[in-house]
Amino acid sequence: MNLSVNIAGVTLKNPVMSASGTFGSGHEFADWMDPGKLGAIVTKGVSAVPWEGNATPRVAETPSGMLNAIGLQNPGIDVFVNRDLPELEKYADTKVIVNVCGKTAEDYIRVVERLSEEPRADLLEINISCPNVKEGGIAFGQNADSVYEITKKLAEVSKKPIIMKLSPNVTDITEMARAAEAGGADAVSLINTLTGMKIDIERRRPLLANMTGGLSGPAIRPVAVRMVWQTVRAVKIPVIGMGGIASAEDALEFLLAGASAVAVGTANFNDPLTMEKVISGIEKYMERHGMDDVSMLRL
Amino acid sequence: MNLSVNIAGVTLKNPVMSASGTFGSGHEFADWMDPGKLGAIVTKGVSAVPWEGNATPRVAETPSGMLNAIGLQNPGIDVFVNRDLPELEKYADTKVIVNVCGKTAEDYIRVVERLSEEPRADLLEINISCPNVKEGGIAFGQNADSVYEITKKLAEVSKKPIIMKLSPNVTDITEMARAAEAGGADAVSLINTLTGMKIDIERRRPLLANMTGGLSGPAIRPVAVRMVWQTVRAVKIPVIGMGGIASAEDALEFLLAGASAVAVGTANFNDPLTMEKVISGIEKYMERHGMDDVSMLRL
Amino acid sequence: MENKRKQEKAWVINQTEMIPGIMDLLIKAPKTAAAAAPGQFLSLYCGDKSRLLPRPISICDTDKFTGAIRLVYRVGGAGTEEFSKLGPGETIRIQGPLGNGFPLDPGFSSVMIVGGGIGIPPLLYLAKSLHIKKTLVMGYPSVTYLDEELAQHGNLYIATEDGSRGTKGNVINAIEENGLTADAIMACGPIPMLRALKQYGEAHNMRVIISMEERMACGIGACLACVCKSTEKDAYLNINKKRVCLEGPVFDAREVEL
Amino acid sequence: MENKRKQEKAWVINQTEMIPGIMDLLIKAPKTAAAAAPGQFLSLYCGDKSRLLPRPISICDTDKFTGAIRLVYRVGGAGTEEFSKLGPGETIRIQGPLGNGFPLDPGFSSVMIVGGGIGIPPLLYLAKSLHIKKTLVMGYPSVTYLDEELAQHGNLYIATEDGSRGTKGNVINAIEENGLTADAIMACGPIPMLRALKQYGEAHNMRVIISMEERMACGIGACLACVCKSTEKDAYLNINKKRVCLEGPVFDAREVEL
Ligand SMILES: Cc1cc2nc3c(=O)[nH]c(=O)nc-3n(C[C@H](O)[C@H](O)[C@H](O)COP(=O)(O)OP(=O)(O)OC[C@H]3O[C@@H](n4cnc5c(N)ncnc54)[C@H](O)[C@@H]3O)c2cc1C
Ligand SMILES: Cc1cc2nc3c(=O)[nH]c(=O)nc-3n(C[C@H](O)[C@H](O)[C@H](O)COP(=O)(O)OP(=O)(O)OC[C@H]3O[C@@H](n4cnc5c(N)ncnc54)[C@H](O)[C@@H]3O)c2cc1C
Ligand SMILES: Cc1cc2nc3c(=O)[nH]c(=O)nc-3n(C[C@H](O)[C@H](O)[C@H](O)COP(=O)(O)O)c2cc1C
Ligand SMILES: Cc1cc2nc3c(=O)[nH]c(=O)nc-3n(C[C@H](O)[C@H](O)[C@H](O)COP(=O)(O)O)c2cc1C
Ligand code: FES
Ligand code: FES
Repeated sequence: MNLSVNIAGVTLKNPVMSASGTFGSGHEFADWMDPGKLGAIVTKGVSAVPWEGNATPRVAETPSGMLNAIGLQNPGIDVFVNRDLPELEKYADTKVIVNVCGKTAEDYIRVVERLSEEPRADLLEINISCPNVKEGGIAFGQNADSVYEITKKLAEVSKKPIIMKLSPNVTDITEMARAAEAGGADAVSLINTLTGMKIDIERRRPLLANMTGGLSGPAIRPVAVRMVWQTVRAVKIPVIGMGGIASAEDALEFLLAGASAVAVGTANFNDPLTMEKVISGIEKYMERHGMDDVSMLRL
Repeated sequence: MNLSVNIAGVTLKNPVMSASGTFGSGHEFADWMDPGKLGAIVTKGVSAVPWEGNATPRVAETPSGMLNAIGLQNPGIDVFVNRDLPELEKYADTKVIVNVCGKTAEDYIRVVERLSEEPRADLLEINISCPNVKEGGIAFGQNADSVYEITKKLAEVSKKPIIMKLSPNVTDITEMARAAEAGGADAVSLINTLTGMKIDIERRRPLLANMTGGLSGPAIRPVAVRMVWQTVRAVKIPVIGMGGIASAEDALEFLLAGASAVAVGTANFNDPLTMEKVISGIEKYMERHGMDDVSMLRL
Repeated sequence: MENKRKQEKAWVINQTEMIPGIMDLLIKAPKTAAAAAPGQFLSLYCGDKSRLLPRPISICDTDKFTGAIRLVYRVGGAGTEEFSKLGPGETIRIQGPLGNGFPLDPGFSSVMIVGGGIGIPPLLYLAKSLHIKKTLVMGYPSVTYLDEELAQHGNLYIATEDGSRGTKGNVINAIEENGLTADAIMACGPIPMLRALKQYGEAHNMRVIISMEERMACGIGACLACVCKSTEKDAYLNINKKRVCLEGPVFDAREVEL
Repeated sequence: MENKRKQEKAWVINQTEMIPGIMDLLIKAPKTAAAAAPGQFLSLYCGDKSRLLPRPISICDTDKFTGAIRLVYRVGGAGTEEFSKLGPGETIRIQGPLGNGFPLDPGFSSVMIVGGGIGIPPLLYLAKSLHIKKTLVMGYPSVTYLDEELAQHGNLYIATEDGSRGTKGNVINAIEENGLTADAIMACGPIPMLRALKQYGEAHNMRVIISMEERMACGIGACLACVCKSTEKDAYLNINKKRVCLEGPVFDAREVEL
């Protein structure tokens, strides 16, 4: 049975990857599951310089979901390249997708240029959709022109294929996806989190220090499946689907919708074995439906 | 203790109402709860002529939520005015908000003009945010200019205060709210459903006959609270909040965020007594916090 | 307001697996039991908060004296899976009885009660309650269930798809093979079976009364999720649709399009 | 990969309400128990699918021989409410032990173990495991709990806010009233208490080791939800923050900003 998929010339042995920001720099989960089983490890967003992130509380639970406002805390590209990336050498069979964040186009460019020289970075995922930082982030991702502009700049400097990570907080996701494609993106990934808020009614203030946060988890899956379905039908580049995947059945919704690969985020917090179960569950489903190639899933 | 609120000159004895489309024309639930306890009954969307709605399946369950694609089936304004509206006479103490839908501006105008003559219609809620009909509906609600245009036209002909019901499927909800306000809306209500999709992986096709549907229920509450919070701070007209309210605690999140009133939809399907519990729970909370007027809730 | 109906917190008296994947659940819910009639259904609510919608399950039997209701259901998805774990003394939230059941004074004197698959359970209650001449025809994929109890209320004919018991084939095959006749048919089962029975009834000039299924959200007529197509404009809805939960689930087959 | 750690399905041995709102839960989880140390915590997962995030609960005691773990927790929100309903024989999904506990060979010879409110439970396990001179100081709003057991492991001083037992006031009042001294303080409780103890330690030249709390999502260092401010740049995170779940929950008070 062939589970392997090709994203922009890079072959993943299976279509399952971690969602950025939920899997640290790849090794934190290693005691609890085998990162080497994944098609790709997607690392936490990394920026040109270390970022402090937001004040706490940074997370809140919501019905079948959660809000986070981590604010892209990260040790900066130097530490990431010198320490975290080499750590991933041991999963030789698993591709590495580095998630990149920035406040300005120059920030992104710096990080992309730096990662272009790193053999262990197979693909770059550009986060233009984080709702939790004041500058940059989502600001780039909510307007087709700026999606196009930033994509174009990065595509020009990047020696690695780039995946533009799209925000669901838009009127028309296909417009953003087309802008990314036109700008030269090799793939798009979606969805990042939906902007949400929870109010602590006893303390009479927003529960998150940052006031708003990003909603993730099974709660948002129907929105994610819809956007992936639409995007697959709007662009020719591969679409990586995510948002609320907690089981093989959930992942299959995205693959049937036409996603080339899927990422699992919030569900890892509930059960670190989720991604392993997703991989084996996809296999079993394909077996049961007499499919010998994962590409046959697509409707 | 004063629970009454004023929406565009109309006084509701308490801030709790049914969400349109989840409460029929007001009397279907009467065996199971007392509609007369509500601040307002909001009726199912009604159009100029009878609408067939979509094919079935029209609903699907999702984690802490549901998708619906009813497609605004309704018996048309004639039957509504002659049969359903008089039925509501018996809840003399409870205001009636009639939800209006249409495919063209003329459709809306016809219904609004007709309802303008009906004493039992206290307020009109204009649904420009239904994701489940091909024409009209959400098409009016996802662009600030068309929100402004349709609002203006309806405000001109309506003798009743109008509430524009906004779609969450937009990049910036405040832009839509401001457009409604500029167009002459007396209030805005939000959120309608988020467009979503579920795929039946065994039958290998979208579960809903309509393919996509509207996501409602607790799953979307964080998005709704966030949008209400933002909208309250962007416009001067009252904001009616809804989306995933299933308890007094949930309703309080919206009231603290600044909503003038709240509506309960999907939760009625799980427990018809939800709205009664919400009303008494708000009272208890106010008591516990030493508040004697519901307006004190707002942060 | 007086006389309001309420969801009931029902107590599980007992639950067993009848045949693989089909559960036999006995609950105590006196108010609901008192009002129940054959063909009506209950909304069952999940304990798990991630599952909001009710599961409509037909009433398989009631004991008005003890206030017990029997439900027989297939474990398919997450909700029925949850229910299948309930043991004696545990509780389940229910709402009902809902919908319109079968006519018990139907104005004809003999009836064929026809069931297929998981449509069979409500027919036990019907067979028990209908005091005219009854012939029972039940179709199963293979393993039979409820058949012994059904046989106590009339001559029972069985069809199995794999031929392991009774007529090999479907209920129509069984009716024809055994040359069964009656004034009318009352049926519950999959749409293809209902469609075949409707045609059979038209061909043989028999009245056909069927119980329908559709996905529901409110179960009480308020949301318009559960409509089926009707041949005539519905008096209430003012279009050619009927609500399975309120006008149904039992319809005269002539009323609805299958 | 070998030697992977796994979530464990723990069996409830027993559960009682110690004092109103505070539960005493005994579970059997041999693998987790075997690895546990005082100050570490478990992630407890809800059965209800609408609640995804783990509830971090400190290990109050373990019996390595029987594989039992004792957890004492306050019923606050929906998750702990769910746990409080668990009876003998039922199961709960857990992950742990997590984080770094208290130093058991701390390099000083006397310690004041100070707890406040719901911070007290882990200190029982600590008091049991720490074999140096111990003085115990526990602060409660009013009703005491675990005090009899704690008293078996050292002199116990109690403070209650309402003065119903011991010193009226907080733990600092109790320390001062009783003129207690030690080389160091180990503490768990609300931030204001920890802050006061940190100052007290600085003033009296005592080392202060504290256990922190923060909202978590992964519990294993991957999501960066649970950070606290650190006085120095953390070697791993490369900023002035530390993860409560991984570098903590136990910190030298000098390391963190309170
Ligand atoms: C009037 C009526 C009477 C019924 N009586 C019985 C009965 O006596 N015994 C029995 O085994 N089954 C009966 N069914 C079918 C039963 O309702 C479904 O099998 C059940 O709801 C599936 O729930 P789940 O949690 O297992 O599946 P899930 O897939 O988890 O359900 C998800 C959602 O879809 C709905 N759904 C899924 N399948 C169906 C279906 N076939 N019909 C309606 N809704 C569905 C569920 O109610 C729920 O809202 C009846 C259906 C109707 C409409
Ligand atoms: C390291 C550590 C050890 C702890 N040990 C204990 C203990 O031994 N006994 C005890 O009673 N409590 C302890 N707590 C607090 C305990 O985690 C919370 O009371 C509990 O998570 C609340 O869950 P809930 O379902 O009742 O509340 P909900 O409000 O439903 O919880 C919603 C979410 O917020 C989180 N949350 C809510 N309150 C807290 C809190 N105070 N700290 C961290 N997360 C919170 C929950 O984990 C959950 O993810 C500890 C916390 C930490 C961080
Ligand atoms: C705690 C947390 C941190 C996240 N950090 C990032 C990030 O650094 N970069 C990014 O592109 N997305 C980030 N995301 C978004 C996820 O990668 C993913 O798009 C989203 O959570 C939806 O998937 P899920 O529902 O499976 O979690 C984060 C999500 C969570 C919950
Ligand atoms: C079955 C169903 C039908 C609905 N029909 C309408 C409608 O006719 N008009 C309208 O404005 N909104 C309609 N809505 C949207 C609700 O009024 C409400 O905005 C939304 O469901 C969010 O609230 P909730 O999460 O409490 O359900 C409908 C929602 C549901 C679930
Ligand atoms: S289920 Fe709501 S109308 Fe039938
Ligand atoms: S909870 Fe995720 S890093 Fe601590």
